[in-house]
Amino acid sequence: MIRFESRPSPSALMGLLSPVIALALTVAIGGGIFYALGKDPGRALAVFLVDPFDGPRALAELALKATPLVLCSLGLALCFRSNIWNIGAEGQFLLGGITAGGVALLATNAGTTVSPWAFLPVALLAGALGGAAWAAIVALLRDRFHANEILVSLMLVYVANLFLSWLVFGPWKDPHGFNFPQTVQFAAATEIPRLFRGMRVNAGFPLSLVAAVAMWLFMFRTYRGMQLQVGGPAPLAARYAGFSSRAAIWTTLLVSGGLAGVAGALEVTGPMGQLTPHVSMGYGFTAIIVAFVGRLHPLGCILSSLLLSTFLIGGELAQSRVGLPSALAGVFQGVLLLSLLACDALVHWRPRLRRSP
Amino acid sequence: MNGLDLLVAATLSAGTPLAIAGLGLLVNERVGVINLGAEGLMLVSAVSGFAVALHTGSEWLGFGAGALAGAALSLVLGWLVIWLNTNQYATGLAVSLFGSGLSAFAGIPLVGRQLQTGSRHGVPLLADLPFVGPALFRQHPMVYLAIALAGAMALVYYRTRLGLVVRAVGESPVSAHALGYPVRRIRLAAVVLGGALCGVAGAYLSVVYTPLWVEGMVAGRGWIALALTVFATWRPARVLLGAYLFGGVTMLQLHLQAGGVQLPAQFMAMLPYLSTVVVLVLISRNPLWIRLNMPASLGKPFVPGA
Amino acid sequence: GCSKKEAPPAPAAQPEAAAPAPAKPAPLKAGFIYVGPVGDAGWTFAHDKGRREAVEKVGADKVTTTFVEKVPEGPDAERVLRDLVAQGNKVIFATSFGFMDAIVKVAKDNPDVYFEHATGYKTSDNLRVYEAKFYEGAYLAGIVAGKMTKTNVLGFVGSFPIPEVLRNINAFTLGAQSVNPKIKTKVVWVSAWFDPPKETEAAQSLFNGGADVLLQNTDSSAVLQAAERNGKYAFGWDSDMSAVAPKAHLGSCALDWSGYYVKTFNDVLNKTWKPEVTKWGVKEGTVDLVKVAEFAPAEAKAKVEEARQGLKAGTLAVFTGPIVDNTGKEVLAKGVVADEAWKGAVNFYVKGVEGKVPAGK
Amino acid sequence: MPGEIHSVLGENGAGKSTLMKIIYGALGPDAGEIRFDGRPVEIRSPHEARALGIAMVFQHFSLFDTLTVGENVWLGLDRRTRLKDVEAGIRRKAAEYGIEIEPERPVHTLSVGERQRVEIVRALLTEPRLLILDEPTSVLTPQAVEKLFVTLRKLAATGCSILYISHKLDEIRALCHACTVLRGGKVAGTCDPARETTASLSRLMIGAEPPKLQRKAPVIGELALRVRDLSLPKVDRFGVDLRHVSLDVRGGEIVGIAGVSGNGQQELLAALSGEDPRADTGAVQLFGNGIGHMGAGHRRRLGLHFVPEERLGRGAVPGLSLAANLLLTRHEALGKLGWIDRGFLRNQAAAILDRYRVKAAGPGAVARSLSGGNLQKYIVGRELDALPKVLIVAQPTWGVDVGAAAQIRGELIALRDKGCALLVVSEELDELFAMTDRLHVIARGRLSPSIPTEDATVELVGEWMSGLWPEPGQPAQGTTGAHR
Ligand SMILES: Nc1ncnc2c1ncn2[C@@H]1O[C@H](COP(=O)(O)OP(=O)(O)OP(=O)(O)O)[C@@H](O)[C@H]1O
Ligand SMILES: Nc1ncnc2c1ncn2[C@@H]1O[C@H](COP(=O)(O)OP(=O)(O)OP(=O)(O)O)[C@@H](O)[C@H]1O
Ligand SMILES: [Mg+2]
Ligand SMILES: [Mg+2]
Repeated sequence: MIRFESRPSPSALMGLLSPVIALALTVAIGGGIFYALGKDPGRALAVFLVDPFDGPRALAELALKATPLVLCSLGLALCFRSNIWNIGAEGQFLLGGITAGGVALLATNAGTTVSPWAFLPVALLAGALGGAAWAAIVALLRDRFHANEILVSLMLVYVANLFLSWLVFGPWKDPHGFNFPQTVQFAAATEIPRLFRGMRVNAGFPLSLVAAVAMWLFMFRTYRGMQLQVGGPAPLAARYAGFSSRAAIWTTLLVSGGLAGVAGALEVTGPMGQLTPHVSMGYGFTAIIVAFVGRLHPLGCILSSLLLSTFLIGGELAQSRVGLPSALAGVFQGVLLLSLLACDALVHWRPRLRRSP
Repeated sequence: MNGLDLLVAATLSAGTPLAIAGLGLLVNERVGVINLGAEGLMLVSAVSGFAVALHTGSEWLGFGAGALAGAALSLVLGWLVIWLNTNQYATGLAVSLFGSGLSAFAGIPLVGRQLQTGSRHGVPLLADLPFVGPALFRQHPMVYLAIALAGAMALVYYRTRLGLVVRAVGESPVSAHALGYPVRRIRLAAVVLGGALCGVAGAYLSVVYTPLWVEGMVAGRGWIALALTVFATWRPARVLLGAYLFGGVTMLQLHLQAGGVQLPAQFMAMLPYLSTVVVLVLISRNPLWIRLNMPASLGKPFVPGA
Repeated sequence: GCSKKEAPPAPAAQPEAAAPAPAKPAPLKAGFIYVGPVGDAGWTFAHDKGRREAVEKVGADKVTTTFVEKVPEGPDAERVLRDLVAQGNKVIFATSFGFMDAIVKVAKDNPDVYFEHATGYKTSDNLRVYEAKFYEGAYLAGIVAGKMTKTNVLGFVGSFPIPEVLRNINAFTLGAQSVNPKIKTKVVWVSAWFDPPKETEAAQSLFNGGADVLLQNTDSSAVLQAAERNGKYAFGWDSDMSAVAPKAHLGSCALDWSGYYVKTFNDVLNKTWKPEVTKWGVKEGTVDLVKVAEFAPAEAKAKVEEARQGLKAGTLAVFTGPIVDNTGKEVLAKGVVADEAWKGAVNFYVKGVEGKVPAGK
Repeated sequence: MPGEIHSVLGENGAGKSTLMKIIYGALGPDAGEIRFDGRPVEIRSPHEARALGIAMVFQHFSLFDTLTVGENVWLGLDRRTRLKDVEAGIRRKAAEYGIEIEPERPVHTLSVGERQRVEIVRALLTEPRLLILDEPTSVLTPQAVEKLFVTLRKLAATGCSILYISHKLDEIRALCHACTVLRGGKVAGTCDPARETTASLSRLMIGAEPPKLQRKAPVIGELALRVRDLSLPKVDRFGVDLRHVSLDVRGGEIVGIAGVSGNGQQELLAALSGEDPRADTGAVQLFGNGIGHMGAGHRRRLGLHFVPEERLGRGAVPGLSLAANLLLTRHEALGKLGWIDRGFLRNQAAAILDRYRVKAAGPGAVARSLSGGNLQKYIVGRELDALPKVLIVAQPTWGVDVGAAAQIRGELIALRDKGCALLVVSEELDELFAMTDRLHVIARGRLSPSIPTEDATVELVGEWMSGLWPEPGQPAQGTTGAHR
């Protein structure tokens, strides 16, 4: 039987190798499943893992899909490192979308003709404020009343969803939209500038990369970032050092709420161009997996966002190209994530064969 | 309000799946394992329970199948987080994704199939009492079992040595290990047991409550159950109360709508979530109390000898 | 019997099928995007059934189809649509309202592909919309309900208060009132298209409130199940749900899209496709009340048949004046038949429906 | 040997605790065998150890904070008893050995010393044939140590063998029959402690005698830290209310606070360090400025540093590197906007490791990887290196080997001679007598007046520890009464 022994220090080699092993494992399991279902395993796997990278347009779509994941997961990584269990990034994302959408709506109704580059900061600021405000409720209740942030942030996701629904079914409804639940199309001036002609990827993607680098610097190169990460694992040490736990609650929640809000703003004023009841595809929840698969490291978050986007897109392609039901795509994604997590254990543990006594 | 008895009855039955799942998750969290896979777990159990109930015609076998499915999936989760020390949050979410996909796939032939719905239930004699009869005593036996379960768990946790050991493992696995308790085996057992309870809840949804199988039918109840354990500060009786509060407000807002109260439907639908937060705020005033009830090792890996 | 044991068919997965027939032209490739899972037993299920039957009717040698299920109504839809175009589909169906803006954008960029959008309202040279007159089914259901109710209170489980759903509520009530003037209707909104446990709870609250026959605008059979358990009545929606609840099932307002899909395939194959707005109902066989319960009184069945024939012949229109809303205001003058604009703007309950439309005004 | 009290000696990190854990089955050996009663045994778990009659009191407590004392003890017993019987048993044992303990109290409300008692009683209740005690006395009062020794001797007389680990060589000489010295995980020698002197023992252990403390007469400077009539209600239900505490510390002197743990030391230290900023502004003054309301970081910027008794988790973050742990209290490596100069930080940490002879893999080693004594040296070094104007130290040598203890004391005195004001809170009277210039005693949240250390005797301080000191105005008995 195989026994796992603790490594004296985390293995750098395994840190790089474990995703590869996980991929191999998934390919083996996934290929088996596809074969059992009578699909060509080679083709099916290629659709999942290769087709999403096939061509500039595919890459642009990948980047577009990864953008909100990168932004949400960055904030979550900071929260989780500080022991603040914000699992409501989804709600903060929605609120960012709502506020940015509201501003875009105002601009549209006012007949704005400014350049999209001029509107971009306005949209981002609105989104950041919206997301941060939603997270501030969590921070306030946690700080003033010690209400558990897991529960509050989760419940606020449902509330945000219903609030959005109310807006688009009610006061913000397009008056000429035959009563359907959506706002008017925003003016062209409010659209996030695109990077390349004919492709949807927009300024949000480079922005999210910049945010990741900034977060990395903040976490590991600044005193403030270091302070936040002490309160989680060692609250007494934080008190001893004089780091305020209240400041940590507020900072992490506002930062992660703001980032999720920016992601929402980019989505609404980017590829959507209007508000509908369907602003998020669950980015806020997916970002939790992204953050952990990225080992709570900002640069890891970029890689894992791209990875998760690959699966999500691959899942759709697998339906239309090889006729795989979407349910199986979910199974496949689950298997890949689980093996990825399991193989990460190799970073800290060394497998060794043991003779049974 | 007229129909109060019926509202109470509806609350009890709406709260029951939440209560059972919440109690299961409480069993997990008491030993320090947080199971974010609850939603997927419940879906897999719902589909297995429905399939078995469909083929055997016995809802109890359906519950059994649900429990087995829940236990099996949580065994995977438990092995990963307890032996390989994978991150609990990420692993749970991955299990949830896997479970949703698996249940949807396995359930394809079950869509639109129909269960032989059992006769109406009731406690003999008591069911015929005025008001309390319809309010309390005409429920599916599982409703009463859920209440009994909460009582039994409270007894075990706070009155027996077994409960003490389990609480100790959740409180400080390192100390428990130093005293010679097989920490990982206890954790795994609790994870599997909790998963089985979530499984029963899932099966209850598809076999008794709704009763049908459609993809994604748990519709977020796994998440609500997770929130309930926090709400309940990890105490069984409070899980029950939280489940009834949530179910009750849900039913109340629907009853109010049926009674013609005029508020945007979305605001009515927010009520269960908002009221849960409000009650949480009210009971969270004393941080010490929460700290004392929260299993200190929750979400943290334990490595023996490290 | 809605169950389907075979794995979801996907003829597109066999491109080689086209190769060995050099004489015949390659079959038309058609793509579908669905908002829900094909296993939802409701909306998406009905579309998928229509797709399969249409392929059968037109012939698998003439048309092959591909579908993508559970496509979120948002930016993802655009990517999926473009991918379907890239794979050579010549006609693409998007079966939910929320795909509207994605399909408008993709249609603009791909003038050589035909696009079909269900329940939308934007058209262009290569984009057209199709819709079903659901409310005609609701009206027929109302007739049965009006005859079956003992409490004279009907219930409706609504998803969201949009005109389509409001029309259904009103048509259901009008249908019932046509045979039973004392009818009142209670409405409960669940703020979801698909949440079986919550639909169950909503149904329960309506029963508790005195209703004994329910109709719903949500996508699962949960309401029927709740009726079965409570010993009350309800209808199936979107597809034939008679098997789900034999004792409670009064009939199903079933949608049959196959007719429309056959028409489109033929339009494209015969090059007669032109942009238009299609709203089919009982007359065209897209909407019907099917499987009316055996135990329903003969009188009710006769009334339903009479109304059905009227709808088919065009002598009956559901929304014909005088129509009075539940505040007593006349919203459609006597003798006037509602036009599409009127129907698109429905934002009230007719007399007999309790409460107020929960719009956010 | 049955009835033998055998001591295991060794400097910090020699492997004493590790060896004991192997004997108790809490860790598995890589090689070698254990013989018990002459038979080779394989002890795979503490359950098996207890079945053999082995009990252990851990150096790092294995207690459950939210459970009561009774429940904690119950968990350590294998016999099927009821909680009520266990609680009765605790009372009986406690009375028998003179240990104060309340079975109903939750452990999180106990002081460190009280927790140690729980561990001891838990071990005693198993009626062991071999009792392992890993540094049990480091947090006990002299009187309690005496009582414990009586207990242990009584226990030994009944035939129970005892393995006793301590860094207090006097204790070992007074108590133990035999002694094994470990160095670097290997047995470096055995001896009969009764025939050795403290000096010869320490030579065996670290290869040298600890240097004698060099003390010059103090050069008293200006008033640095002043506490005026500080009263604070307790936070925890089982905490202690501070009542009318007054205290002055001047530059160039070391003031000690003696007392049995759990008499308000933790509360006083928290109020002085700023971890508990509830005090009135004027109740705590630094060079004449009220600081009672300030947080710890603020006070530190004004020159007040603090070494807490818990190293891991309070004085240092277990998972962070030694270099990063500097940032808890030191800001020299910070640039504009809080930018961290990592190279500077590493050098700074390396310098401290070097200067205070801390055994560690380097500045990048995580705090958790250091043995307790070495971490203590690092933390003390970190604070000394900051050249504070006022330094408050709690239990400076708790669990530190003789060599290191001497080094730390020497450094503290050197700091005093540079003009720093020092306040040392310790439960070890010897240490206080050796280091301080003046002494206070704390008892039940009240602080005695101070006396010059040279006038203090063990008897007097012992008497004051029970709260019986002359109130100001009354003539102080037995002393010159000179308190500033
Ligand atoms: N560090 C590790 N990582 C992963 N697996 C391990 C590790 N250590 C041991 N195992 C596996 O776990 C199994 C049980 O280990 P061990 O013998 O420590 O169990 P135990 O004594 O029951 O411990 P516990 O008290 O924690 O339950 C072993 O068979 C081994 O394969
Ligand atoms: N056999 C061994 N193999 C490897 N490392 C060991 C071994 N024994 C001890 N160590 C290491 O030596 C260090 C000190 O161990 P231990 O806690 O037993 O010291 P100690 O003698 O009790 O010191 P202190 O007096 O500070 O308590 C630890 O870091 C431990 O990991
Ligand atoms: Mg030790
Ligand atoms: Mg030690």
